[in-house]
Amino acid sequence: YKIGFFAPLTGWAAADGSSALHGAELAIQYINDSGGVNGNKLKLIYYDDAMNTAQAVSIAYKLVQQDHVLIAISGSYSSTTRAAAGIYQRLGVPMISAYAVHPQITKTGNLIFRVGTLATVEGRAGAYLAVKILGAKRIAVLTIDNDFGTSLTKGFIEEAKKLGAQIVYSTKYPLGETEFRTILNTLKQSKPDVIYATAYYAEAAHIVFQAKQLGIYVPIIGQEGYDSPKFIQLSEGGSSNDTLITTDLNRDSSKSIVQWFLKTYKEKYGIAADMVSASAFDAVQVAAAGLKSGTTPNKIREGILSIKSLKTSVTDIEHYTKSREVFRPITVQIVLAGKFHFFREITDPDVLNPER
Amino acid sequence: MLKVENVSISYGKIAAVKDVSIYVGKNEIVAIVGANGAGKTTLINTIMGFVTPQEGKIFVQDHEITSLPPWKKAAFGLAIVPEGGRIFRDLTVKENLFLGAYRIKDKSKIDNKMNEVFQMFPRMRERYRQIAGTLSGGERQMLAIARALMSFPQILLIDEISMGLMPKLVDEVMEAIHSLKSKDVTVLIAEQNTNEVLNIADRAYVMQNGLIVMSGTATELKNNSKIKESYLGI
Amino acid sequence: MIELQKIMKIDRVTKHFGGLIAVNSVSFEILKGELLALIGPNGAGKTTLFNLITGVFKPSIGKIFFDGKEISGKRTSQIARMGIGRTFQIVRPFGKMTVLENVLVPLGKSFYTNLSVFSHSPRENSSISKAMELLKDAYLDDEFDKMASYLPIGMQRRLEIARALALEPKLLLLDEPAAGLNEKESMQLKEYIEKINSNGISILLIEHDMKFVMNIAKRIVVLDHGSKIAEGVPSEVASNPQVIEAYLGRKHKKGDKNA
Amino acid sequence: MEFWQNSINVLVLGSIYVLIAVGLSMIYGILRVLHIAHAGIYTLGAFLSLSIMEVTGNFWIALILSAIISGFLGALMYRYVYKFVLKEERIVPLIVSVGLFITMQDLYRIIYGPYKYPFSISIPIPYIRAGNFYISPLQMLILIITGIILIGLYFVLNKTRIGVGLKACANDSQMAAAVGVNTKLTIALAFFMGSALAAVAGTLVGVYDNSVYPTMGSTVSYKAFVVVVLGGFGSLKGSVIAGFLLAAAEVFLVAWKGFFLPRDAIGFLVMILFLIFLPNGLFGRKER
Amino acid sequence: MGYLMTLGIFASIYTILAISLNILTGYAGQVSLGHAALFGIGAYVSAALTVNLGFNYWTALPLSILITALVGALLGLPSLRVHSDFLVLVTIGINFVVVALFKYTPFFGGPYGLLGIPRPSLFGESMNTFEYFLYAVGWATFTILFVYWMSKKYIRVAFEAIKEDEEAAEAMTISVARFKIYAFTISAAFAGLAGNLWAHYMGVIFPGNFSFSKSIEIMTMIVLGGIGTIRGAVLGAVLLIFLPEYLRFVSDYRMLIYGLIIVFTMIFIPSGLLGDRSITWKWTRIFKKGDRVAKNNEN
Ligand SMILES: Nc1ncnc2c1ncn2[C@@H]1O[C@H](COP(=O)(O)OP(=O)(O)OP(=O)(O)O)[C@@H](O)[C@H]1O
Ligand SMILES: Nc1ncnc2c1ncn2[C@@H]1O[C@H](COP(=O)(O)OP(=O)(O)OP(=O)(O)O)[C@@H](O)[C@H]1O
Ligand SMILES: [Mg+2]
Ligand SMILES: [Mg+2]
Repeated sequence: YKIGFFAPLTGWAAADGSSALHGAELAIQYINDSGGVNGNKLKLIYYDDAMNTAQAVSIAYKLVQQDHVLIAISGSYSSTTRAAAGIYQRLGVPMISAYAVHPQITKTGNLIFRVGTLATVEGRAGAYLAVKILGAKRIAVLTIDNDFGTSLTKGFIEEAKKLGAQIVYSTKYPLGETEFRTILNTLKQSKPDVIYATAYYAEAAHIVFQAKQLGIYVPIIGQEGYDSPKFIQLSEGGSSNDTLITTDLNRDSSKSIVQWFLKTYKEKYGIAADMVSASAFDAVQVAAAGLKSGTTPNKIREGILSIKSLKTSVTDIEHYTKSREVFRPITVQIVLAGKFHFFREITDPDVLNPER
Repeated sequence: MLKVENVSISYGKIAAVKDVSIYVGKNEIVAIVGANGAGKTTLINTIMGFVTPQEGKIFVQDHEITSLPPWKKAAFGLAIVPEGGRIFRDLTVKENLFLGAYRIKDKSKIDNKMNEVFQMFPRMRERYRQIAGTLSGGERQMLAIARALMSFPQILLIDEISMGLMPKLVDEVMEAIHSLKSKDVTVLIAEQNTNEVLNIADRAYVMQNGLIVMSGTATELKNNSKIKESYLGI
Repeated sequence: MIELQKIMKIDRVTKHFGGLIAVNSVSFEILKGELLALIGPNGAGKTTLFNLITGVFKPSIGKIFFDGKEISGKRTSQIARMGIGRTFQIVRPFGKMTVLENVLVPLGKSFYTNLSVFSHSPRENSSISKAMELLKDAYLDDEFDKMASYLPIGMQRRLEIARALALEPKLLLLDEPAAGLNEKESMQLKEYIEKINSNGISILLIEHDMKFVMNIAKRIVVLDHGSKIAEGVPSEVASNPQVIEAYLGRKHKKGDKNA
Repeated sequence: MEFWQNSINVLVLGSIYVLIAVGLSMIYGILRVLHIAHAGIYTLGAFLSLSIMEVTGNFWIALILSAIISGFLGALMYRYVYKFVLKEERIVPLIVSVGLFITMQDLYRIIYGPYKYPFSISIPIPYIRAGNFYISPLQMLILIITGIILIGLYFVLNKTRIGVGLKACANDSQMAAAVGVNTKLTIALAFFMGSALAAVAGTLVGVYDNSVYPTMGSTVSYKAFVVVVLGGFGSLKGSVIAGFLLAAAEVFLVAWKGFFLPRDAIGFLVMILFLIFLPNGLFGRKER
Repeated sequence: MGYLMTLGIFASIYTILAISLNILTGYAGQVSLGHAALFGIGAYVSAALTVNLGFNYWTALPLSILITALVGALLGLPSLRVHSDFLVLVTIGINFVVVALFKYTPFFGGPYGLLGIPRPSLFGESMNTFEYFLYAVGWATFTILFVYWMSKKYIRVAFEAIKEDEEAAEAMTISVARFKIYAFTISAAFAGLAGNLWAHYMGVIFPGNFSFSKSIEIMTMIVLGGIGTIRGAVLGAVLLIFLPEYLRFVSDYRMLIYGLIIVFTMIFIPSGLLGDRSITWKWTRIFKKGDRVAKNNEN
């Protein structure tokens, strides 16, 4: 069975693209080693989209019409994923987005699925953590100015206000920013109880380090964007300690697949696995679950929709909702002594419901 | 002092200078005259090293310098007053003059020379700090000459010096060039203003279509009416 | 009473560059059909005056009238369209165009102000033959398909004049057209300019070649340090002690005999 | 307090801009090439320092060695690439430069992988803190190194003949050669110095941000041009002032809550407005 | 088939873009590294009109071209004061500011971009990929013909004149300001058309689609193909669309080789593959005689 895959393997987004590719490759290996899907081995066909929507679209045609893949997986960001999704839907091939967060992706059509948690859901979980668990009253919010940050912040602010907290400071900053001292300086004046900062690991490392440098010691809440060992490596002098993040990957999980994944990944690629690679791994697992019930688009689709507590996934996948989003508990991890550790699990179904 | 042997230069398919041989003796002033496009500038530029000849050789006192880069030629005492008052436009008059003396290390020598040059062109002292690109046409010519003199040249290559200079200055400059003889400077001067230049030159070559068609002492050329008629258009 | 018609009137025009007064309250007039020469030492302000007339610079003080209308403050292209053609002291033909194309540029004069630039082609036969005619007058017809920047300087000068003439100007400003030409070529140029002038085009000419000027000019205006120091017929000017002192130099005392 | 803290940020950010831009300005001044690949050298400098540091364990050796190697590579880039296209239309060297930059960035990715490497050092500079105001050791390091380099550069350019030679080459390299300037060497030297400065900047940024990665030069490639252009054509003095001005505009407009554009766009907006009023930059002489 | 047609559509769109930049840079000499901004304005205007305001595609098409042209005229204003490399930087700046505006304006979808942009419909049915391919090729052909026709008229002469020497052009009655604005406006109109075609093919647009690197890509197309010529712009566009796709077989070295190809082409054929002075162009002309351009270059 051929599975198509695209991700940015060159250009500024190459780091995430490579992680995604590695995760997907590992899943293929895992599945084939344990006998494949209904006895059929899987084959991954991948192309580099260079974070260019035009290339993502032409790849979609290539994968479907020349390579005849049965299902495609996006290891790319939102813009490319969304642009390609339209083509897959049009050509009648199911597509799974590994970690792109744009809320519209799954709305493209009935063949488009997502593995990562919907950003607004994760934002709500963050608010739940801040207000219900940590008891914050005054919250400062930093938003990275793309769809990821914007969606998270939207979910967060709605939920936080609903739970009775006050947003005392809110600002946007551009992707790739390294200089937060000015923003943090201003933020400090507003005396927040916690900071909710949407970021990827590179920006996150700067934020936590520069905050400590400026003498800001309130808890910082992050999300899956932080979920990379690189975050801890890049934030100097242990400044990442005590950071809380809401994510899908529980490294302390007792599930055997999780430990196998973390160990094999490290062995094979010489670098620790991150959230992106875990998502891509799971996307392949979801695809395999779909293929189990058949190879026509409709059969695959039904297969995915009928998933119940997927055992072979690294993150917890309970089931798919009718809008083709995952329903799963969200784990809160905390950085302690330079390592991510389990802190709490959020299971409140109202917070987690993607259909809300 | 300066010897050019069988030099040919072409730009792509156009032959600008064809098999030209000339020599300039020590402390001599030699003129190259000829119509527009005869190849005078090309020849001068080749001697200075702006253009590399396809054929032929160039010597300074028995050293072959044919295809040395200009800065090495400058070390042999060559200096140029280029066509059209080509000065460093974005630099000040002062910077231009100091660049003329780029190879001179002795500060007092530079200062003395500077004074000498100012005597010749008082305007340059007045405009010491002006950006050279905003000088008037004639002022640029003055600066170009002054800059060349600043380098204490042994062989001075001059291209079309009278262009754009007022009559009074043409006379003065010609006199100044003449007086270089006594200061141990050898001069090769390309010029359209035949009358003026033949007054100060010792010898002259006549160029036409890239060839040397005639040569002789300045007096000979001045008095030979046939030559004047057919080549110099006087 | 017959009033001599003036094509241009320059009225107390002054131009400063920072602290430097390049042109200092200069006034003079050019008559219709006249060939007036403007001379003066290097840096006297002659080229600056051209730039003031053509609108490249704006006068700091003073006014310039052309054909009865004030032109100071107008854009260069407007002034050119009103009928003033010019050449540049340092030649600037359109170097990457051919000689012919250079002359075709001004022939589009009447199209450049409206949308007919989109409908008229420079390749129309009438334009080409007109251009070739102008080139012929300038003895450039043999070179029509050469790149302008490859021409020797004398030809570039004539090309600039031909290009300016294609505007059908009433007044032509020539900035040192004879510089860098040998005597044969200057004679040729002189004929060319005289022919232009005899067609009724007024000419204002800057030139340092005294033989050339004295031969061709009907009247001369002399500038020095930005101010007008003399004005008159050639012989008058050439014997003016101030002009000799500042400009001609003593040797040229005999020059006035030539004139 | 906030103002003073932000002022320190301006100085540090400005120092980095200045280091990159001064080198670029030198190269730009002399060849008038929009040398985008300068940012490739900047990244190279950071990677080299990182690698050398891994081997030797000494930051200073890494810094200096990486500057020298990058300098040589810059000079080679002139000798084997730019030299061939300088006579062409101005846009051609620019495209060549873009091609070089793409190639370099991808080469780093192939060699080092796409991930960010941490680059942390310990330096014996005390942490300066007074109440809420602080200067970190790294900030101090950047300020000191920039200071030393600028003073050194001022000396080289104003007290030696190299400076005059550079100016002359920038203006008319043929005439410069005619007055005796070894133009080949001078241009190579400009590339060497400019590239070495870029490498120093890359290293310092790598350390300051604690990350080195293949595309770290992307923003820099055009930011540096903003500084060079604001400063005026190839004017080093202009570049220095413009570097700090740009940093100030960015920092203070970001600090001002009402401003709605991101930092990069602010820099450009400032530049556009500035150029409309001063079309030749701060110390630019009109190009003719 | 869909794959090749998609590439064909992109090539057509980029042909239009490259030709439009060629008008501005190749003809009028105004080097712009912010062309993607105009491309983006065309795309965003058309997308916003159809998605947010419910306009029909056929109304949005002329409107998007018109509005882009007007914005182009406006963005041309700085070129009246700012020259050469300063202008290049201003155009880069404009690119950044325009992209930031898309990103920070909710009406344009902010970072989410605009989605659900409809394909144009023909006889009540929205175009399929093949029909859109023909549609895009049709527009590209129109652009080529229109600009070819324009290049034979006086407007081209005026552009060449201001490109070579603004002061001399003014002395020839050519108002530099007017023709610079013309160049920006015409160029922007075609860039707007390209943007429109792009938006309605992709169905989704994001601010990042129109970043500075896209401007560089367009510029690379015309310089690589041969600046100042229509054939060069077309070749450059087609080449740079197909090249990265055909380089996929080298997988990891794709961008490296792409970069090297650009560098070496420019070193060995600096006037572009089909530029007037390039060897490659002369080869193609070797059997044709009497061409004035070719003759000139031998001189
Ligand atoms: N860069 C060039 N490319 C092509 N041809 C050139 C170039 N420079 C000069 N030529 C040609 O070479 C020939 C000689 O030119 P050169 O400038 O040496 O003559 P000249 O005697 O100095 O003339 P002038 O009196 O105009 O200064 C001319 O036919 C000219 O057109
Ligand atoms: N932009 C400027 N800035 C400063 N000074 C200037 C500028 N333009 C011209 N000048 C000065 O103004 C004076 C007049 O210059 P102009 O070019 O008009 O002289 P000119 O009479 O044409 O001289 P020439 O015969 O040498 O060409 C000169 O001293 C010149 O240096
Ligand atoms: Mg000459
Ligand atoms: Mg003058």
